[in-house]
Amino acid sequence: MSTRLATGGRLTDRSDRLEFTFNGKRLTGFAGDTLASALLANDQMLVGRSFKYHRPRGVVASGAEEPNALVNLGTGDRVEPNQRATTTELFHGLSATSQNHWPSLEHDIGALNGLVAPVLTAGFYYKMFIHPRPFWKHIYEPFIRQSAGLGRAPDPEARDPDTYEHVHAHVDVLVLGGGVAGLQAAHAAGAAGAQVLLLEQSPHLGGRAPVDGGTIDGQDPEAWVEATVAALKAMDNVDIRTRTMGAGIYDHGYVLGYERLNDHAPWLAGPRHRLWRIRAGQVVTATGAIERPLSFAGNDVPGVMLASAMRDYLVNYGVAAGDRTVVVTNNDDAYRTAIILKQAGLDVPAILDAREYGGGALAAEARALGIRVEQGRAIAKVQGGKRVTGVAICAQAGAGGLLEEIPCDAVAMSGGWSPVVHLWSHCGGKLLWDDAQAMFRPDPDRAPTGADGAPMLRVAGAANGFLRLGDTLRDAEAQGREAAAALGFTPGAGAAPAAEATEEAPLAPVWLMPQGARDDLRKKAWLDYQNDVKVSDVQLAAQEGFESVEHTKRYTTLGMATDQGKLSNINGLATLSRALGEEIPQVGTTTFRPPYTPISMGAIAGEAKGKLFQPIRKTPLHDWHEAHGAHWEPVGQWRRPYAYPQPGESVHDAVMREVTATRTGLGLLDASTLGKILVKGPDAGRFMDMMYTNMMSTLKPGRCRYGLMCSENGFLIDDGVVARIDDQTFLCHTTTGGADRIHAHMEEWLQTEWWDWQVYTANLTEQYAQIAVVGPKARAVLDKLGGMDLSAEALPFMGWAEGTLGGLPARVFRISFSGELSFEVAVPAHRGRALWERLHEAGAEFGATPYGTEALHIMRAEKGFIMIGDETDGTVIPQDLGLHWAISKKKDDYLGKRAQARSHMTDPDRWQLVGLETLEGGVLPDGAYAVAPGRNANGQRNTQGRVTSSYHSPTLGRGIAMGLVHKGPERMGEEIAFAMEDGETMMRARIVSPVFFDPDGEKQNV
Amino acid sequence: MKRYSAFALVREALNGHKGWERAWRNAQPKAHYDAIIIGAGGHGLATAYYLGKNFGITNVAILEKGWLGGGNTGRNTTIIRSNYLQDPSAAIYEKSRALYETLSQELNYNIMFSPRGVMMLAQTEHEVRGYRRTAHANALQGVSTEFISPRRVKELVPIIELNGPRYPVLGALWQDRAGTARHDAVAWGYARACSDMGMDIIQKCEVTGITREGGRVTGVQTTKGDIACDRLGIVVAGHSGVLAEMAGFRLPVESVALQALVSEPIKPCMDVVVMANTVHGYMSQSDKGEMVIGGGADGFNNYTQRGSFHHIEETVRALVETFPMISRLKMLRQWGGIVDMTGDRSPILSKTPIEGVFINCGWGTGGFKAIPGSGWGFAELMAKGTSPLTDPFSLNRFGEGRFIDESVAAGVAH
Amino acid sequence: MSDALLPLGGAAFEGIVTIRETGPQGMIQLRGDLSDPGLAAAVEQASGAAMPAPLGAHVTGPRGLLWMSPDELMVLVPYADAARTVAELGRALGDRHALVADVSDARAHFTVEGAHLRDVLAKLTPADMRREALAPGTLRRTRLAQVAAGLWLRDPLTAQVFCFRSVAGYMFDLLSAAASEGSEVFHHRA
Amino acid sequence: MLILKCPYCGVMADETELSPGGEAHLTRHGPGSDDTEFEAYLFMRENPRGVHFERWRHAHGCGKWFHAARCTQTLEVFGTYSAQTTRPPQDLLDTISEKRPGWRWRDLA
Repeated sequence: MSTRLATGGRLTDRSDRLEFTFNGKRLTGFAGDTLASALLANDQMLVGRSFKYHRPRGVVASGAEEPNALVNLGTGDRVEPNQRATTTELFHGLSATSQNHWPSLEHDIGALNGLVAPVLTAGFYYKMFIHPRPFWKHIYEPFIRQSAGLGRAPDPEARDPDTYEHVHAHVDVLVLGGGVAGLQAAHAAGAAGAQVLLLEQSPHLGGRAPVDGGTIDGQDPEAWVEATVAALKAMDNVDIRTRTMGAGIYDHGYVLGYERLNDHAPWLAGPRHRLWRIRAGQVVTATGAIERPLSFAGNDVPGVMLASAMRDYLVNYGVAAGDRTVVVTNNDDAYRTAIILKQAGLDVPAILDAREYGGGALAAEARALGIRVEQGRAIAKVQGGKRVTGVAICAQAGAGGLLEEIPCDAVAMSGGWSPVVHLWSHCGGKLLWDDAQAMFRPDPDRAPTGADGAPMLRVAGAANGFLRLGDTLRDAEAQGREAAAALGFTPGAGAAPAAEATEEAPLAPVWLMPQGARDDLRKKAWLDYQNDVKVSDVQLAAQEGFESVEHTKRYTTLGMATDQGKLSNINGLATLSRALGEEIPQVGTTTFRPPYTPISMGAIAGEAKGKLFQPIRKTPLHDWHEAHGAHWEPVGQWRRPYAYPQPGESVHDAVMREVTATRTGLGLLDASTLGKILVKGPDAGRFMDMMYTNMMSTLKPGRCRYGLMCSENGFLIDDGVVARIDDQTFLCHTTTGGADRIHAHMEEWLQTEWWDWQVYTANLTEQYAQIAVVGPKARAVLDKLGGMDLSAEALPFMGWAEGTLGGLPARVFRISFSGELSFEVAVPAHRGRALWERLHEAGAEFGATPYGTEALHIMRAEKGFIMIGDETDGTVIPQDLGLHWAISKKKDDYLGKRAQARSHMTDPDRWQLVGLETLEGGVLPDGAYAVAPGRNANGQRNTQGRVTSSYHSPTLGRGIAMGLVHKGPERMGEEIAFAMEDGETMMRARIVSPVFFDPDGEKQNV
Repeated sequence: MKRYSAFALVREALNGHKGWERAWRNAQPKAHYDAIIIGAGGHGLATAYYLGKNFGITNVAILEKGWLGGGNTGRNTTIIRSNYLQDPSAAIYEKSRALYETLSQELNYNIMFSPRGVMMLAQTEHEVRGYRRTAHANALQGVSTEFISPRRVKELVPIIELNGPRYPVLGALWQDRAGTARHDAVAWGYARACSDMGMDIIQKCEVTGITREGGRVTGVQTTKGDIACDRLGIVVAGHSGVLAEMAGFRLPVESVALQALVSEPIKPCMDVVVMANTVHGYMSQSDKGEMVIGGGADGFNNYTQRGSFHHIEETVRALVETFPMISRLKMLRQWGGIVDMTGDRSPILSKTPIEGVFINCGWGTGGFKAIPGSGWGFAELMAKGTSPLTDPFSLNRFGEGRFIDESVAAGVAH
Repeated sequence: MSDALLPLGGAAFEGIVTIRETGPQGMIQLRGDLSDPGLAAAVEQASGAAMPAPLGAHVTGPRGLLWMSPDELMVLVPYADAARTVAELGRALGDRHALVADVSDARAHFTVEGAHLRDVLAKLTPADMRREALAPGTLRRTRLAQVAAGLWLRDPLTAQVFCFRSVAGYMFDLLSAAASEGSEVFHHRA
Repeated sequence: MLILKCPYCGVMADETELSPGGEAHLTRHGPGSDDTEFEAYLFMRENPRGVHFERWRHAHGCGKWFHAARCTQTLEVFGTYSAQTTRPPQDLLDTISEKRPGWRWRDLA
C-alpha cells in the first residue's frame, strides 16, 4: 500500500496538518503536499477512470504530464473539472471528487466497456452505427454523448465569483522554467545586464535537481539553488515569478504566461489568475524533460508509476507509492529510484533492466545495497486490477514467455526521457531525432525566428537534450549568455558551475516490452492512459493506411487527451514507425499547439466581463434618459433610447405617443451620437466633392446640404447633412454608427491617395451635445429660450446659424428628418444636459415630449426618407433609392462613380425603392420578399422585391412600408404579393410613392 | 472494398482485426488522367467522388502536398447549416446539408453527421431584422429555418445567459436540421470511396508547375514527376493564390489565418451549436465532450497556420459572457488554418482564363459545411462546363459588380 | 438644472493606486505643419510651453503641449481660457493652412497615482510601461483595454490619462478594477 | 502577434494598436478606366507566400497610415515606410534582395 513515511518530505511541513475531502471521504495531508501526494499518503491508489474503457486509473506522474489523476475541484459556483491532482497544491478544506464513473469510483458500470474492448478498437465508430440512418441522431449518438466527457459540467447557472486580469510585460530575456538550467540561464543573462523575467510553473525553484542528487560547485543541489535564487533576487534587473507557467509562444516574441495567484489559497483577495502577455527580445526555454513510460501489458494498473515520480513523492513529500516496488527500466536513471527506496527502508524485490549489457555505476551501487538486478529482462504483464499485486517476468528479447512471477504492490518504470520541446514548437521551431538518447530535441539550425528574421528562441538544459547535471548547467550558462549577447549585451566573466553526477551507461531504446510481445500482450500495453490507446490500436491504424502520424493520432485519438500526449506521443510515434518499418524521423512528429497545459477561460477573458465586457458609450444626456425610463437600444457601442415608456405603457404605445406628440406639438431627440467631422483647408471643397456623390464645393457658407457617401465599390455607406462653415471649412454630419468609420475613411484617402491636397479633418463628435427640437412648436420653444432670431427669414430651411440660446453658446441647424419644422441645436457637451432641461421646462406648455429612435424611424419613413442600414445593406447603390437628385452629373469623379458604371450596377432590372401599402391597412412583415412566378434553376421560388422598412403609422392610422421592387417606380399602383415566414401565406400590397405624408413639405417650410 | 458494419467489427474482433484492408490504396501516379484534382481535402475528394459517381469519370488523380484531409478539413469547427440569405448561397449550402444527411450510408463510413440544430443569436434590433429577413428568404428557398423566442433559446441551451449586461438575447434564427459532423471522417470516407472507384490518391506529392499549350492545360509538374491531364481542378483553399500564379492567372483572394480552440472534455451540457455574431463567438460540444469554439480571422495575409492571440481572447471573452459557466473550464488546445477570403466573402467555383483549368476556392470561414454540395456542383462544372449550383459563383462576378454578399444579413460569420 | 462640467463629477477610487477624475481641462486640437516656426511660436505663446519633439508632453499645471502626431498638437490651457485661446491662435496663424478646434468638452481626464501605477497601466495597455520607455515628459497614445487613450507622467508617481468623454465611465471602472485590492503585480519598478 | 514600428511617431506598436489595410501600392482607377483595370484595382490581389507589401494604420496611436514589407511565411518584417509613396524605398528593396534572393512582387524585384 502507499503510505506516508515516518520522516522525509523536503517540501512538506509536518507541523501544519490540512484537512480535505476526496469523494466525500475526510482525509488529511500536510502543508506543501500536492493533492496527489496527499492521496497517495492516504493509500488512495485508485483516483479515476479512463475515457473509453473506464479502466481503473492511479497516479502515474508527479507533474504537469499527469494523464490519470484528474479531479473535479471545488463546489457550487467554484466547480472546476479536470484539475490535475499532481499540480494542485493542497489547502485546508479542499474538496475533490473523481471523474467519469457511475455509480462510484470503485464500482463503475462503464467498466463493462472493457469486456467488449476487442470490438472497440481504434476508429470502431467509423465502421458501425451507420444503419439505420435515424439511429445515429436518436440512439447511437445520445448513448455515445452520455459516455463522453471526463469532468463534471458546472451547473448551468453557475457564476464564477472570482476575478481575472491580464498584464503586459516587455523584457529583454524571458526564461521559462525555474529548474537549475533556468536559474543558471537567468543568471548568465542577468549578469550581462539584460532585463530578465523568469517564469516557473510550480511553487518551487530548482526543478528535479534536489531530488536527483549529485553536487554543484561541491554543494548539495538544494543549497546551490538557494544561493543562486538569492543572488538572482539581489539583481535589480531580474524578476522571478513562481506559480506562473509559460503557456504559449507566438510570433514576434509574444509569450503567454499563466499565473495562478490563489488556487492554492482561495481565501486570498485579488484575482484568481493573471494572464501575462509578454514581449521578449529573446526567450530561453528551460522546461526540462519528461520521463517516458514503458509499453508492457498492464502498464496502466494503479501502482505502476514513472520511476522519477516515485522518487519525487518519496523525497519531496515523504510518501512511498508502495512497500514492495519492482523497478523496470532501459536506462540508469531509474536505479536512483531503487536506491532511494531501499535507503528509505522499503523493499525492492528486483530491478528489471531491459538492456542485455545492464547499467553502470548506479547499478553497481544498487547491487551493493543488496538489490537483485536482472539484465535483459522485461515485464511480461502486470498482475492486479485496481492495484498492482505482482509482475510476471520474461526476457526482453522474446515474445513474453513467463520466467517468474514476483509479488509486489508497485512498479517503477522508466523508458528514458523526452525533452519538453512544446514551447519551441509552438512558433515553428523544428526538431531533430537524437538516436543515441532516443529523443527529439530542438534543431538549433531551425529555430523560431522573430520580427527581424533572426532566431528569437533558444533552449537550455534537459529541454535541449542535455540530461546530465554538468552538461545542463554548461548549456544553460551558454544559452543565457548568447540570449543576452543577441540583444547587444556583453556577458561578463561568469562561468557555469562545476557539477558532479554519477556516470551513466547508455540507454537502449525499448518501444515494446517484451520486444516481440504476443497479440494478447500488445492489446494490454497502454500508450495513452486517458484515451485508452494501446500498442495494438496504433498497429491497426498503420495496417489500415493511416500512415501519417497526424492520421494515426486522429484515428486512434492518441495524444488528444487533456495531457496532449506528454507521456504517449513518442512511444506512439515509435510504435507507428516500427509498424510501418520506417525510421522515427521519417515518420515525423506532430506539431504542438498552445497552451502547454490547459489555462482557464476566465484568465483569457481577463477583466472583460459584466460591465467591463465592452465599453458602453454614453451621451451627455444618458443619465437623464436612464432616470426617465428609457427603453434602450444598442447602436454600435452607444446606447440610444428606443422609446420612453411611461409607467403602465407598452413600448409600442410609447412610440405611437411620441410620434403623435411630435407631429402635433413638440418632440425632443438626443442627436448627440450623430458624427460631426470638421473638414478644413484650401482643397476642402475638392475633397468634399470626391467624398460625396453631391456637388459640395458649391455649397454657400451658412447653408446645409444633404449628402451621400459611397464606397469605392459603389455602395452607399453613409449619409448626412453637411454644413458649410466658411470658405475653407465644412462640418459633416454622419450616422451614429458612422462617425469613427467615416472619419477614418476620410483620413485614409487624404493620407494614402491625395496626400498633396491641403485638407485637415477633425472628429468633433464628442465635443458637442446635439438636440433635435422638432414639431409645429419647435420655433416657439426656442424663441422662449431666446437669444437668436430663428424666424423663417433669418434662418430659412437648410440654413444654420451661430449664437447664444438661453445663455448657452449654440449652433443651430435648420434641418429636418421628420418633415416637421425642426432645428438641431449643438452646444458644448457639458452644456447639453442644461439645454435639454431648459427645453423641457420651456416646452412644457407645448407638451414637450422626448422621443426615441423608433419614433424617429417612423417619422422618417412617413416622409420616405431612407435610413442607412434599413434601405441600404451594403449591396444598394444610391441609384436604387431614387436619389439621382443627390448624385452630381457635373462631376467627372467621386468615390464609387466608376463602380456604379459596371454592367450589373446599370442593369435596368435592379430592384428600386418604392412605397408599399397593404390593401387591408395591416403592417407588412419587415424583411418579407415579394414572390414572382416560377422557380429558378435550383428550384427556389423566384422573387421580385423585398420590404426594407415597415411600420404602423399613427399619423396615417395604417401600415406603411418601403421596399425595393423590380422596376418598382414604373409599376405605381400595381399589386404584388409578399410571402409570410411560412413561405405560403401571402400578403398583398400596392406599389405607391414612398412619400406617405406631406408630399409637398408644407409642414417643414414654415 | 470490405463493407463496414457492426457485424464486420465483431467478425474481425474474433480474428484479431487482421482482416482490415487499407482505407485507401497507396497509389503511384500514372502518366495521364482524364482529370486531376489538386488538393485532397474535403472539397477535392468530394469533387473527385461525384465526378466518378455522377459522370462516370473515374480515371482521376487527387494530388496532395501533405496528407489527405490535413488542411482546413481537419482544422475547422465542423458546423453545418444552410440558412443563408442569398439564393446562390442557400442553394449550394442546402444541397450540401441534404447530402450530409445520408453521407454515412452513401459512403458506408460513419461521418457522424449530427443534426443537432444550429442557432444564431439575435442580440440587437439590427440582428433581429437581419435574421427575420433571412427566415423570409429561406422560406422561399426551400430551407427550413425559423426565428425563435428567447424562452425557446433558453430551453434549447440551458447554459446560456439571456440577460447579459451588454446584449440581451432578443431571439435567434434556428435551423433544427443543421448540425455538425466528424471532420476527419468526411475526408477519409470520401477518400475510401474514391480509391474504391479506382481513383489514385497521391499523398506527399506537391505540384510545382502547371503545363499549358495554347491557353489550354496539358498537365502538371510535381515532386513525383510530370503528369498529363485533360482537365485540372484546383481545390487548395488557402494556397489558391500560389497555384493560380503557377497557372498564370490572378485571383481576387487573400489568405489569412483563422483560429479555433477546444476546452477540456466535460460531461454533455450543450446539445446544439450556438453562434453569437454580435459578440463574435460560436460554440458547440463535441461527442468527446470538448467545447469547440471558433475564433476570428486575422486581417493580414498569413501562411503560418498561426493566428494572433487577441482573436482567441476576443472570442473567449464573448463566450464567457454568453455562457458564464465556462469561466472555470480550461482551454486545452488552440490552432489555426489558412483560409482564402474573396472580395465579397463568398466562394469562387469557376472556369479560369486557362481552358481546362477550374478553380474552387474562397470559402473563407465556411468551407466545411459546403463539402458535399461544393463537390457535387464543381464536379458538374468540370464535367459539363456549367452547373446551376456553381454558375453564380463564377470569377467574372467581380468585374460585373454582381456580388454575393452574406454580410448583408446580420449573420456575418459562417 | 445641472451643468455637468465633468462627465463623472470628479469620481475617485482608492486601491493599490488612487484613481481620480480630473479637469475640466482646456484642450485645443491643432493640425498644421509643426515644422513651421511661425506655428511653433503661436502655440508656444498660447500654451507657455516649448514645442515638444515627437511623443513629447510638455505640461506644467493646466498648460502645455502634447505631441499627438506629425501634424497634430493638443494645446492645453485652463478650461476658461479655451475659447479665447482658439481665437488668438486663429489670429496668430493667419492664413496658414491649419485647423484649430476647441475640444475641451470631448474628453475625460484621470490621474493614476501611486507606486504601482506602471503595473496598473500595464494591465490595460500593450504599450511598454518600463521607466526607460515612458519617462515623465513622454506621451503615449495607445489603448487601455478596448478604448483609445493617451497617457503621460506628470512625475514618477502620477500618470495622467485621457480618453473620449463617452467612455469616461468605462475607463473609470477599468482603472478601478486594475487597481483593486490584492492585485499588486510587483513587476514594473516605479 | 505582430509588432511594427510606426515610421511616423517611432512607436513600436502592438498588433492590437494597429489596423491592417490590405495590399499596398494599388493604383486607383476611376472613371474612364476599363473594366479589367478597375476590377484588378478593387479585387485582384498578389497574396504571395513570401515577400509582401501592405498597409497599416497606427489606429490606437498617431493615427497615421504607413506601409510595411513583410514575409507572409515567416512574418519577418523587412521594414516600414511612409504611406506617401507609390514605390518602396530603394534601400528597403536592397535589404529584401539580400535576405530573399530572387524575390518578386508585381513589377518589383
